[in-house]
Amino acid sequence: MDFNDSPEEAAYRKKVQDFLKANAAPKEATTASRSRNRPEAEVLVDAKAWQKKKMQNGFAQITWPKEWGGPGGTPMQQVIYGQEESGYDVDGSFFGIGLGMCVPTVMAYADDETCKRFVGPALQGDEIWCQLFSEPAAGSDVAGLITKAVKDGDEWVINGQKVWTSGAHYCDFGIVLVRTDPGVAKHKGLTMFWVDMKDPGIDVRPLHQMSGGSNFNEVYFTDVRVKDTQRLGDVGQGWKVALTTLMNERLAVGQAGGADFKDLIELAKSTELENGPAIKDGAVREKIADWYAKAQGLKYTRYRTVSAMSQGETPGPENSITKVVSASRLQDLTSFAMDLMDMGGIMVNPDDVGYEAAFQEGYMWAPGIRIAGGTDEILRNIIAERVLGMPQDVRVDKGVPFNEIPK
Amino acid sequence: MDFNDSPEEAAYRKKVQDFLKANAAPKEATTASRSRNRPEAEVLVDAKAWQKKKMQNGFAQITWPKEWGGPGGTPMQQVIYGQEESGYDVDGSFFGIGLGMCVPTVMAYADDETCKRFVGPALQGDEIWCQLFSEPAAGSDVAGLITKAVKDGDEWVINGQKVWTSGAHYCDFGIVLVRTDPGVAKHKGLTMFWVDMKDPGIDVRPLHQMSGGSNFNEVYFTDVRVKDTQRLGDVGQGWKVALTTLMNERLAVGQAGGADFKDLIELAKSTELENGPAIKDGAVREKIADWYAKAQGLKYTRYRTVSAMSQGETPGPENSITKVVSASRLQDLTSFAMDLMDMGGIMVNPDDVGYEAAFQEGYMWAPGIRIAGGTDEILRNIIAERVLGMPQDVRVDKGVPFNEIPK
Amino acid sequence: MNFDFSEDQKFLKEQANKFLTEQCETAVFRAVLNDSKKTHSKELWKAIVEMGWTGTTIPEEFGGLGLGYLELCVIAEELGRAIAPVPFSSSVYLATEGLLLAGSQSQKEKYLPRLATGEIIGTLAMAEGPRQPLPKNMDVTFKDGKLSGVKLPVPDGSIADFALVVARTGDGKTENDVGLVLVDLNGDGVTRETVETLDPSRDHARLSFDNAAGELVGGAGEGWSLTRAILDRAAVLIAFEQVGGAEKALEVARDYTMERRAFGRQIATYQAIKHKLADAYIANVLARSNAYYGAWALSTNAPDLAQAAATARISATDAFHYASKECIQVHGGIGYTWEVDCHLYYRRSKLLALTLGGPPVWKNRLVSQLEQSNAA
Amino acid sequence: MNFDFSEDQKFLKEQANKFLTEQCETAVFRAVLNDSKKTHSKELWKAIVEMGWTGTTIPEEFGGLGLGYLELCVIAEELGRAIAPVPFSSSVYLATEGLLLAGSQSQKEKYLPRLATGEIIGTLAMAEGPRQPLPKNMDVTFKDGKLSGVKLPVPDGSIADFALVVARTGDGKTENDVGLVLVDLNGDGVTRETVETLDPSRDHARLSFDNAAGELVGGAGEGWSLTRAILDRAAVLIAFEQVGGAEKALEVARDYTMERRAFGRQIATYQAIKHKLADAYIANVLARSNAYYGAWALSTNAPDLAQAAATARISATDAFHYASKECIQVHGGIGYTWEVDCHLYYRRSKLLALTLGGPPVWKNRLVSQLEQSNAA
Repeated sequence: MDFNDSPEEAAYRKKVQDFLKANAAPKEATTASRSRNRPEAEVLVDAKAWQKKKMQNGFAQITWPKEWGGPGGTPMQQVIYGQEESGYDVDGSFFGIGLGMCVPTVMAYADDETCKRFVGPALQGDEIWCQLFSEPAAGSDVAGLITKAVKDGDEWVINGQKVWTSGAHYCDFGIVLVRTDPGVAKHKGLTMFWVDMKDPGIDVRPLHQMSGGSNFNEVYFTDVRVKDTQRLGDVGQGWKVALTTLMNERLAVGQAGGADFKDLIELAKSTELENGPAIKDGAVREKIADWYAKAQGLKYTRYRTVSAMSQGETPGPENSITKVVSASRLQDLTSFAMDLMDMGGIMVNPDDVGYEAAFQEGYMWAPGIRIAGGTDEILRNIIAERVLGMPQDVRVDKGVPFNEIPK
Repeated sequence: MDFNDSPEEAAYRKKVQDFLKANAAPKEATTASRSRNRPEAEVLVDAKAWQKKKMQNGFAQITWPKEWGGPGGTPMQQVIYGQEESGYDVDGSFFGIGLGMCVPTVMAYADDETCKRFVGPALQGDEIWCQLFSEPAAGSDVAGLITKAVKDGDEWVINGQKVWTSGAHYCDFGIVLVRTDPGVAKHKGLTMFWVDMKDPGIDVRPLHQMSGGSNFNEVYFTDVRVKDTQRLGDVGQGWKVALTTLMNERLAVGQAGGADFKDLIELAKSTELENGPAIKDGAVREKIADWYAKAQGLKYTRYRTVSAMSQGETPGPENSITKVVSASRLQDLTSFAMDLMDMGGIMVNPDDVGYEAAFQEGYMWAPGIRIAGGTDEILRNIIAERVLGMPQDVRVDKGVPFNEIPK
Repeated sequence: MNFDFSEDQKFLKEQANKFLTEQCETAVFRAVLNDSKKTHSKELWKAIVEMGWTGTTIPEEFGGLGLGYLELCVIAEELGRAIAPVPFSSSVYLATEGLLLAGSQSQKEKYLPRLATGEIIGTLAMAEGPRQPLPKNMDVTFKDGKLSGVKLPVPDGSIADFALVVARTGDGKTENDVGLVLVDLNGDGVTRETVETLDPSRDHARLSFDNAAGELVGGAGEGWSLTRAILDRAAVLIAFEQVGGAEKALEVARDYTMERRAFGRQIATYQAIKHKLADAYIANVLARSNAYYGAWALSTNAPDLAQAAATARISATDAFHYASKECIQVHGGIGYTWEVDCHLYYRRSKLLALTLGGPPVWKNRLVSQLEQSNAA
Repeated sequence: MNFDFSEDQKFLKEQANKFLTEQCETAVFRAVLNDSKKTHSKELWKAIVEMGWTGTTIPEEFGGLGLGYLELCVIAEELGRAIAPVPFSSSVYLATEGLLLAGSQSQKEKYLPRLATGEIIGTLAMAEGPRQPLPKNMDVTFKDGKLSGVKLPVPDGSIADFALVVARTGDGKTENDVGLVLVDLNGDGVTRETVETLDPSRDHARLSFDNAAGELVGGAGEGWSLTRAILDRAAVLIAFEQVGGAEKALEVARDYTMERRAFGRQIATYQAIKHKLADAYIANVLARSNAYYGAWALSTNAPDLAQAAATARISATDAFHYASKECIQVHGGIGYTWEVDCHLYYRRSKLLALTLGGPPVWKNRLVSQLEQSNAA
């Protein structure tokens, strides 16, 4: 067991540090909602420039092989880069879904020509991809989707509605999962395509979240025609293709960001209660200890995963725990921090409430994280079934033709 | 809304107080395991004497009509008696199941002669009844029981095993639910009988609990012959009869007894932590407040139920909350109290650990309460289905002949 | 003992429910929620005033209905269920109660009749930013009839006509150095600024006082105990609002799970969903029962009112918090959208949890009571 | 970075697992559990000694194996999984560690070789009844080479040959008035009495000292910091025992739910059961990861060992508590019987949660570390 960098790792870390120091600005110490008031379009320009710079310096998609334009690095190098970059005020979030999930799916199922066309521009940040799977009536049960594609000569005609599409409004391309045969069991009638998001039949509407913001979209498809060559995988094999995409998601789904125990410690140090400073209060101390232990547990679980990966193992569904733990903790921790602020905790403007209102923001954001990318409940099912090997719940829709399942 | 006794209630309370003062000794203030070291047989003699005295003075089964030997009182009088008696060192626990559940079932389904024979002796504490429903393979799913009765002329022959039978070793009679037809759906093949517990074919063996004690029994039936006249209800109607019994249980299932917030406050007052007395520690205070609020919530819920009953309403499944809340609270509260005692909290002898070891005892008792009389999970199902009106889970055994259900 | 509301009170509750179901539909609170310039629903407030609810506990001699607290409790429950966007709690539970408790005859004569008719709105100004407002850290000062300093956030501070302001009246930092000061918010030396909060359907403001004229309510050193007494009473009433909101959130959640299907069945058939809602139900029952005891203690001015109020508030805060957050969760993605009402309960639940001071304050207060009472 | 045990260490763990699966079957601990006169399994203890585990971290010069802490951690995990009824933790994690940390050369020479060979058993005597043993309330006193007072409960106190006793050496009540005293428990002035505890498979005793001869380990005022250092080290090792126990309890629970049927299906198909065990799994993973970091900190004597140890202990205590109590719950009635093993995990989990001091002590200690460290 060794916590320190090996000489190679240390050299790589130094290289990363030099790159970051020369090209980016460091972050502040505690959590903040830094880009709160900057327009997204402006942030996006910076992010694209940053992605290009990373690519040019060999720090984009570090584990991708050279043939695809990556530096062919190790998982450990990826981790080292991530550790170091997290201290800097740069934003790579625009590219995570495209490069982490969509483009690898394209790479796995499209022909060489298509790959050549798309991989490079995606890697250097010129083109961004989104993933169009969820629908209003198909959330936890994604395979229950109803957006359909009907064959018409060499083309397919897509009609329907997708939802919770991150970044659809700034994305150039997307991969879309549709139903091509409603007469067979639900997993068997699906097919995957890539689409040009600029198609006039695609209507992207921002989804107004309960938090007030709009990080996601509804995407309406009206007679959108795609060529059969845009198909990824065989007709009826869409679920298998989607699983490839989602397997990549597993690694991408991380920690709920936002206010953490460090922020709570800061708050507790500066908050006076009836009997003295909050940091000396037993209830506050107990909660800090519990949340700290959870945060550390997740951190070292990631380290264990990385160690396993660097020994050639593939991370499994056990990584589902990260979101389950961190989303609820964010909700509980922010709620408790607001309780400490007493009545003033209801205020949401950083000028009034201090701490950049990170607690209030986290409190409104946490319910979404408990749902996005697999609800608490679905993730617990996954842990029970795929990690602990427990049997599935009774599945009344198993083998039933999709159009005969009660809706 | 009126919290005080009406003049009639006050007069009744006075009567009860006078009776108790004259005939029983008051309890100590905090919870204790008073009969910890007294042999059960000895406690039973006192309890029978006390039951007789109550009966003679009109305080046994207060709401039973005069024709059955009760005083024909109101639910409110029953409550008043209970409130007052709870301050005295007397034990009515031996009769709860018999008089609360079994005898009412007999009264509902047996002929007049049988009732006449049994009701009086039960009421005055001479004969005690037990309930024989649960089996090793039929716990939450009681209707899945396999003890069978086969008709032989005017008699039935019972073979099988019951378990978790409270008091079977001192009981005189019992009501037993058995399978009389394994070829029909599981609820439809059951029949109820009353049995003489002294039958030589009935073998009662104490069940060794994880807490060390033996409050329950296993009861083995080997060729036990009962007359057809001992049948309660029609052949195949046993489940319906059992529901009558269990409906009465609903009212009987109460609060998990044992250590409560009062004991915790006492402990916290006398326990010194690093930064002062535990009662001044924020974590301790928060927990006392939470548990106090839960305890009061249950107490006033009971008052609301009693008020509704005295207005003629029948209490419903919402009373299931009492055990769900109080069993887990007992487990959590006792665990926390032991934490406050630090390493010494592992000791279980009152001489070493003080507080009559009520916390340690509660900690070992609580897991049983979370299971007995309906697990936490079953009770939550009941609340969801019968109170909130949510649909049943998928029932794969519905309508399937019992002998075709996979075991 | 009859631990239930009377038939008349139940009838009043039913009427209030019917009234609010009609008058406070989604569109009404969405209009306030979606327009940052709107402080409350003027139409609904007008209708409520016309119902006479603002004068529920004000004696008839001061133009009120002269009803009891049990009547006010059932109204509060329905207002909570409707998450009504009106200044009712500020004006009725806080300002009116403060004057009823400690106002001089002339103060009562001057304010109560107009509070009853809704001609004016009152409030209580206590907080001074994101921290517990304690005698030892209170900055707002009342000297020689003049009030100075900043109160933030003040509920309904943008629209209230007067406020009872908790202020330092003495030179020390103890409870005895605190007074309760009545200030005309439309007078000189008062600046108001609306502040953004978690629940935009309810108004809150920053009130800056610069030598604003004021008069004491109660004695100069009695402000702290008087404020605590007001808060105890308000806590019972807010507990009913919370119980109403929690039950509504549970109903909304339950109904949705019976509609929504996943994997070929109603999601209400899944145990994880059922148990979550069963837990919400359990919390709601405990909260309701504790609120009832609080109502009884309030209506009889029982010696253990403070203990009963804290207990009711702790239970009700728990219940509403849990029901509202899990209401979003069982909805899944759609529950996280602005258009679906789930977040309104989530927002209101946190507002009500903090508005009279947060859980740490009330739990601490409850245990202080328990330490003293042998009847624990 | 390689945040995992080495192949050798994994092999050692596998061997330990195989050994304990054979040597510590149910019958072995049931024999101790069911006989109040048995303090531990002598056969198992002998076998463990023969494996050399008692000398794992003792340098070769003192007759040990001279291995590292990582090796001891994997052994601890397997002992925890087997809930072994032996005095290993007292003799190895506490007594041996105390001497390694602060024993004089002659103390080391006298005791370590015999600890390594299992010829003698040592322990640490800290508690003085059901309360936190703090410098301010410690009664056992060491004056002029003589120890007096009562320690209760002392793990393996009925069988240990010597104890490191935390005692007051100065006249004040501060940490500097505490010393760590080595006492021969077979000598004069020592009375022992076995006490009943929650976990009868592990021995505990009341040790009464009446002018018993003793000698300091470390300096006269260093006892408190030395004890804390011993406890930090032991906390990491006990965390591994807890992780082992928690994972075993989860496996037992999982296996039973796959066997048991209710309403025509395996109870493992019910969401309430699945989610409960998923939660246990989550707690176990967090505990394991924190234990690993603790192991690293212990093996490198890292500056943040105290923080790492507290974190590991808090997580592991949580995990074992949850897994063991819910293991009973998913078993239903049968889980509440003496004959089924569930209660052994429940008992052991509470013993391990309290044995080095309860959660409040460790949480408080962790936050004190966090307050200081900027690296929080």
